[in-house]
Amino acid sequence: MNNLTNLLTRAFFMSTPLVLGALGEVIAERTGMMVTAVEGIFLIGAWGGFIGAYISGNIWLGFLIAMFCGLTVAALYALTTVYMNQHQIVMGTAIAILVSGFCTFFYRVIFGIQTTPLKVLVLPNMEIPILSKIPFLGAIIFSQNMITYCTYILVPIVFFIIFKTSLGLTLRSCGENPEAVDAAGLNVRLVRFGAVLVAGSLGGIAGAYYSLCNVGMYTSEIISGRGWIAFGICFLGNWNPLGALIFGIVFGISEAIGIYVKALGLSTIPSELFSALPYILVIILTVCRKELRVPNRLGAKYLKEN
Amino acid sequence: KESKAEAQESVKEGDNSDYAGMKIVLILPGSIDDQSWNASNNAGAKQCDKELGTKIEVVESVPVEEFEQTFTEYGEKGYDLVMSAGSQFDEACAAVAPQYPKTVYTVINGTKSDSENMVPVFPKEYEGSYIAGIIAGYTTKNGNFATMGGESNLAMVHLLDTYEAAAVEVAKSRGIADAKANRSFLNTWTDVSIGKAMTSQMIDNGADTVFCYSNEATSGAIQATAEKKAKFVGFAANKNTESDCVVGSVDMAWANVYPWIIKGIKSGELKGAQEVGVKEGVFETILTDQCSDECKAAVEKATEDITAGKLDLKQYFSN
Amino acid sequence: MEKKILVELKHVSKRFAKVLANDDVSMEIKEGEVVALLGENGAGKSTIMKILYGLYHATSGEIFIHGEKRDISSPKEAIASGISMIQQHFSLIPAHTVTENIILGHCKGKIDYKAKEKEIQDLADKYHFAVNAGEYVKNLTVGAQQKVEILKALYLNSKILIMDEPTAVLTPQEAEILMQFVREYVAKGNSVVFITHKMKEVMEVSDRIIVLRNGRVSGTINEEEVKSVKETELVNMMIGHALEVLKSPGGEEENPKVRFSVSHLSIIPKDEVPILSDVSFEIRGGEVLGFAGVSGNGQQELCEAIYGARTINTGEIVLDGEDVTHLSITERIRKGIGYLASDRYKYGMVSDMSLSENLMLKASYLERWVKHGIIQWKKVNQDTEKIIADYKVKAPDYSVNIGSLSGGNQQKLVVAREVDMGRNLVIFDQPTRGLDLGAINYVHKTILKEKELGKSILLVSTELSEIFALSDRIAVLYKGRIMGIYRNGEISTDRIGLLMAGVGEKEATNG
Amino acid sequence: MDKREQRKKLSFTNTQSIFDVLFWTALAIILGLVASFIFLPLLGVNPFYAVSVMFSETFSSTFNMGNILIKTAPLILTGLAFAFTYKANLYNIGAQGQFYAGCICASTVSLSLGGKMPGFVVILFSLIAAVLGGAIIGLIIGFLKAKFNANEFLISMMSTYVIQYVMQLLLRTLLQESKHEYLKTDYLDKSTWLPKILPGTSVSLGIVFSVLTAIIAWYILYRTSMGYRIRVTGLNQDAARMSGIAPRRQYMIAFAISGAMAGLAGLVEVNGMQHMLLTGFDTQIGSYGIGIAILANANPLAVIPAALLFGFLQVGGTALGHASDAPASVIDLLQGFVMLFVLMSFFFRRKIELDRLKKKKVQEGGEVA
Ligand SMILES: Nc1ncnc2c1ncn2[C@@H]1O[C@H](COP(=O)(O)OP(=O)(O)OP(=O)(O)O)[C@@H](O)[C@H]1O
Ligand SMILES: Nc1ncnc2c1ncn2[C@@H]1O[C@H](COP(=O)(O)OP(=O)(O)OP(=O)(O)O)[C@@H](O)[C@H]1O
Ligand SMILES: [Mg+2]
Ligand SMILES: [Mg+2]
Repeated sequence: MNNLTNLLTRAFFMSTPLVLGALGEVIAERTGMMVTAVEGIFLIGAWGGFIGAYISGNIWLGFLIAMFCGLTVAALYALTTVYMNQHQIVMGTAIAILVSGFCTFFYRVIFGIQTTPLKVLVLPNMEIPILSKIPFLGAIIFSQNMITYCTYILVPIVFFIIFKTSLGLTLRSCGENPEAVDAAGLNVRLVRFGAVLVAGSLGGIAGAYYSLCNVGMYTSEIISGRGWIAFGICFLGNWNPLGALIFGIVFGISEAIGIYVKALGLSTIPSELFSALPYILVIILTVCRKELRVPNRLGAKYLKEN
Repeated sequence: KESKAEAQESVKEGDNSDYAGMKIVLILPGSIDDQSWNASNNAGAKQCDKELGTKIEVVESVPVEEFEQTFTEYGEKGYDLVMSAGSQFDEACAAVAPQYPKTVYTVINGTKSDSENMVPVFPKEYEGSYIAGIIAGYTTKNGNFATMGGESNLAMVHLLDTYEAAAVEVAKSRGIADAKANRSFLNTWTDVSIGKAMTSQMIDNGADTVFCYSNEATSGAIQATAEKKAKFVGFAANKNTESDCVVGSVDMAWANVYPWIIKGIKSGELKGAQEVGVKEGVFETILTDQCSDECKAAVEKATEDITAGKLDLKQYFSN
Repeated sequence: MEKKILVELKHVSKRFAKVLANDDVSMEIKEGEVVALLGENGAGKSTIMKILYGLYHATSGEIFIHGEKRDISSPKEAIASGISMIQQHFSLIPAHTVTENIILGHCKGKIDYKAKEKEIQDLADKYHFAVNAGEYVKNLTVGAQQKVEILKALYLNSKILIMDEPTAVLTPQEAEILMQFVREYVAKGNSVVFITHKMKEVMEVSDRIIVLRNGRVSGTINEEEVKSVKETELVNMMIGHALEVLKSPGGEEENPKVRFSVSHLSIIPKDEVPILSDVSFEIRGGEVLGFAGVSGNGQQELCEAIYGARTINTGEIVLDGEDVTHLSITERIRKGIGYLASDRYKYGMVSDMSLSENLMLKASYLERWVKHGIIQWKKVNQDTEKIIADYKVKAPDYSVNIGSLSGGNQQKLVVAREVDMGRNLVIFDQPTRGLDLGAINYVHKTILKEKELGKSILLVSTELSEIFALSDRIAVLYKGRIMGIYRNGEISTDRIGLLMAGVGEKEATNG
Repeated sequence: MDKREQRKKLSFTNTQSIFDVLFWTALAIILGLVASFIFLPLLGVNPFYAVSVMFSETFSSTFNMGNILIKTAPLILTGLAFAFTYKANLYNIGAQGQFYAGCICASTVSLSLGGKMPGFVVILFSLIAAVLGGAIIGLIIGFLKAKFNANEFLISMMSTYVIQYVMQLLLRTLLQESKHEYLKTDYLDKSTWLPKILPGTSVSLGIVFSVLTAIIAWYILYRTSMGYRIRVTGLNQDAARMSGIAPRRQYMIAFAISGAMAGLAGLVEVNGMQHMLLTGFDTQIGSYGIGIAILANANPLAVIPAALLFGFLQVGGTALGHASDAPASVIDLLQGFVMLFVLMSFFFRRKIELDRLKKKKVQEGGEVA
């Protein structure tokens, strides 16, 4: 029982940045923009978050800077894809390479060569008064950190915005038929640009989660593919914030189980299998989930000649 | 310690200009700020520069696919000594070295010496880890050890073997009859998150003393150990300052060995495959106050025994 | 009484990278009138209206609304000035509901869907539009979708409604309803700009006619003259010369050889009403069988079934004595069946490929231009050049992208290809939809020429005039059934109209 | 204006546009270099020195210039892998995984047959194995796309990670070197190494394979009916279906060919350069392939110079790292900036082209299209 609680606590803990990243991705993809720069955004978030927190000594300032960094990279991505009509997938690749070079380079510029790791104190967990006393669930869900709680709160908010407000209607319409949005007198490019910026901000925070909530340090391999998992979760969650939450937790659990089995040190099952588990899961789930409703113009350029 | 003294002597003698004229390069597979293997080798090079007045060029983050090219490049440029740190350089070195007989190739952690000019230096990591195991044995309360390695290569397996053997033996001698070690591999050297998650899982599974040998990922392991209020034994670098949960570290003090290598090569005394270990001063044990006197004594004794060749550590190897 | 001028366009020019779409166009829209905008494909009708609606920016020129100079930089300003536009290709979102489509961009904050839905339902009911406000647009027929577009304008209380070829996709009945709406709407003091290629509609509904040619205003017919103007005059303004007169078919002696036959063909999707049931007919060599009917009664499915693009439940298809029922599309192409699909952009061409590459489209598995898997481009290019010359396609050469041609010229090339592929049978599905008079003329000539070559020709059209002009025999399709097959000349337009509406018993075929 | 005149004009615009491409690409590359070198003083490296070192070191010896070709060889192939599917409007961003699959197959065959048969026979078998290995992975992705309409972008992305772990597993078990020390294979038998073709360098036959493949890929796409069908499907799959071309089959073919080329890159690296298989090598080769394909506008022949450029950047960047205190990350910075600016240059080039067209029309006066 205790072991299970620990495992699930870890699962929820690890699912937070995935959900956060996927939420941003949902918002952007609803407008037709795949934020393929997600790896780069996560990475620069982790980088900026750490540097901000280390230098200022204030972890929240770190998150703010991470958000700003993610936003900047997203702005670069949106500028080139939305306003300069470059291809989304291609641009994402270019940005991933650029950001990885940038972060490593400037980490050294800022800190020089260190022989012991620079660290910050990670964001402490915070038990929510009453709720954390609920048996089982209390320990798993209500004894996490602030960012995790914010993520939980963000899910219904994003859901509400997307499905119940005029802004959401505009967002969704941009992904379905941008010409119609244009004809209705709205600025498609601005909407897309804004949505990508939001995705970038959330992605930046998600990245910072790894450096500021998880390990309290920055390394160039800190993201290693997790941004893509968030990207996949957005697909699997059917471009729905609730779906993103559910699949984010599914992946948190799968990662936790993978770790659990690996930690048992069984030599009979190859541990590589568990390392590959999240990726295999994405493949299987994408193939199996037939009812996916892709935004009609996801990934397509919107060329407007006037 | 001996070599240090010698070095200082030679500085006094003022023949360091000789060393300054040597063209030496150190090739590292990872980033020099990885806080582990690469960092400590870089420190070795810096030590030489300071001690001997050499000007060692350090080339970092050389990807696997460029090993051969890089060795060739410095052979072509007529370097006197091409050093590289990591057994993964062995094969590439063997392929290139015979073509440039005037250049000496040294692979730290390597074992292969096919030609005259190949002088691999192999640190007997399993000796150092045995000592680390003793520290762990005195640290544990419940006799449950967690051991982790970056990937499962033979040297890694051997050093974990001796570590576990020492730890369990000591724990049993302290009356913890069911002492046991649990081992797993991270499959990554660099991913801090995985290091952290694995460690906390292993502590959840009952371990109270943790050992992790990988690069950046080690920091994740220490982090988790601190959070879960367990204890950590550092290896390959001095981890004591990183967190209070580190009870002691067995540092690989390349700073002691590098000058020795360079001097040996300069004088032509160093030939063929070299093995260095506790005796040569590669390992420096740094204990914190958390270690009991009993522990300190045991560590000292083991160090002496190994130096004297009284302990057969190979008996513990699982294969 | 002089009507008040609402909108004035003065000396508007619009230059795209490759064309001058509008050249010094001046026109006005008055209160309570229907202005018909006429012109060939590419004359610049859509462009000038898109400028007024703010979708395009004029290169030069001025726009006055209520006598005030306005800078309309986006539809937002146009909408604020009471202008709405229904575009040639609807701007609806199929995945959203009618309500969502209508309120897009015109609501704030939290949306109370229930209230909005009711508001829109009331609006629809007021105009007697049979549209369910909560329905998804993708489930609506084209006619209903257009009503949604109109509802958008009504919802915004627009004073000026621009309709770009609104009837191109409608059935005759739907078109009639639309005309009715236009009259009522204008009667309330609103104005409509009506873009169309159809003379009949122009005559029927407009108060004033403006004709564009090559981006310039080539003629204006004022209110007083509208009643008296002749079609030929308009045609002259549009294309600069009179149309050739076609030699209509009929009265020739009949080729006795049946080359193509379909028997008992049915397509019945599971748990749904049949799309086609028990369709049987035959076509002789050198004969045109015209299929009349309101679109959506199974015409496209029939064509696709014959072409092999749709699986059938029962039936047999025989070409020149050979059963082709179970052959793949490729094999049918090999047997000499050509198919001009009604949606050219979707099924008939690849916009980003050159003319010769588009000519190749259906021949990639044939030996005609391909040897051992290698395409003989030289030969294809030569053949393309020949088609460009023969069909008078307006294109510099074979290497330009087909997408850069005007609609009519695209259609010429696609028709040429299908005629070429279809050695034995050619299926024409709506071959002239959206084309201007000149292009229509060309397509009609081609069909008659092919008929003379002894091919069997199946022609589907929603334009009865086209059916009458070209067919030897006429079949009427209603809800997937053949209501009867008649010789051209044996049946009146009225009678066909009734059959198309499903009135009349199924008669003995093969008259 | 008669037709001949029109054609002349057309060919004029062609030379104009070739000039444009070269000009803008060169400008983008220079900007990329400037943008990345401008930061070097922060680490105490003189950027002018850096530029001079980068060029002088790279072109100082045939050996170093040979290195460019060595880098270029596999990059051409992964570039082609992306370009080929791009033509079918598909996105194979899993070339990395297919490359590893090729590596695994090539090394397995070479290890098990090496020394037992004449070298060229083994190389031939390895080549077939590598190509098949990559092709099968590609085919699976294409199949999932065709059969389940799965998002090929996501799946190919994920497949890379999976294959990477499979490779690690194999290197730990079945393929591990006979000493069983490290996660790598034994050295391949010398007879199975691709022969060196340029004296004084390590350039192997691999570059020849790559260039040939580029030519073949171009030929397939533009000269054969198979390639034609792939292109049609990419541009308009409904029209393809209506023309008897089954889009799903084209997906699978395109992905299989794409995978095969990435697999071949595996052979070129393993038998041509590395002579063994080990973990964690060439981890970015797939991403670079995408950059190269884009630089080349997905034209298989243009992939060759684009890959050369990347090869140069890598060798030059490495030389820079060796000769100065510039860290290795400067290479990524370089490549990232160059890609970014090249992509931006596409936009400006097009914009200026359009403006020029407009201006020309205005000059021609009243003539209406
Ligand atoms: N967005 C655009 N970019 C470039 N050229 C365009 C664009 N839209 C229209 N054109 C060109 O402008 C000219 C006028 O086009 P427009 O659509 O206004 O014609 P139209 O009169 O509406 O024709 P149709 O009756 O076929 O709808 C055409 O030659 C067309 O090629
Ligand atoms: N956004 C655009 N960019 C470039 N060219 C365009 C654009 N939109 C339309 N065109 C060009 O405009 C021409 C005609 O456009 P339009 O949409 O008016 O079709 P059309 O020729 O009138 O045919 P149809 O009446 O069947 O729609 C074509 O040559 C097309 O390539
Ligand atoms: Mg048009
Ligand atoms: Mg139009």
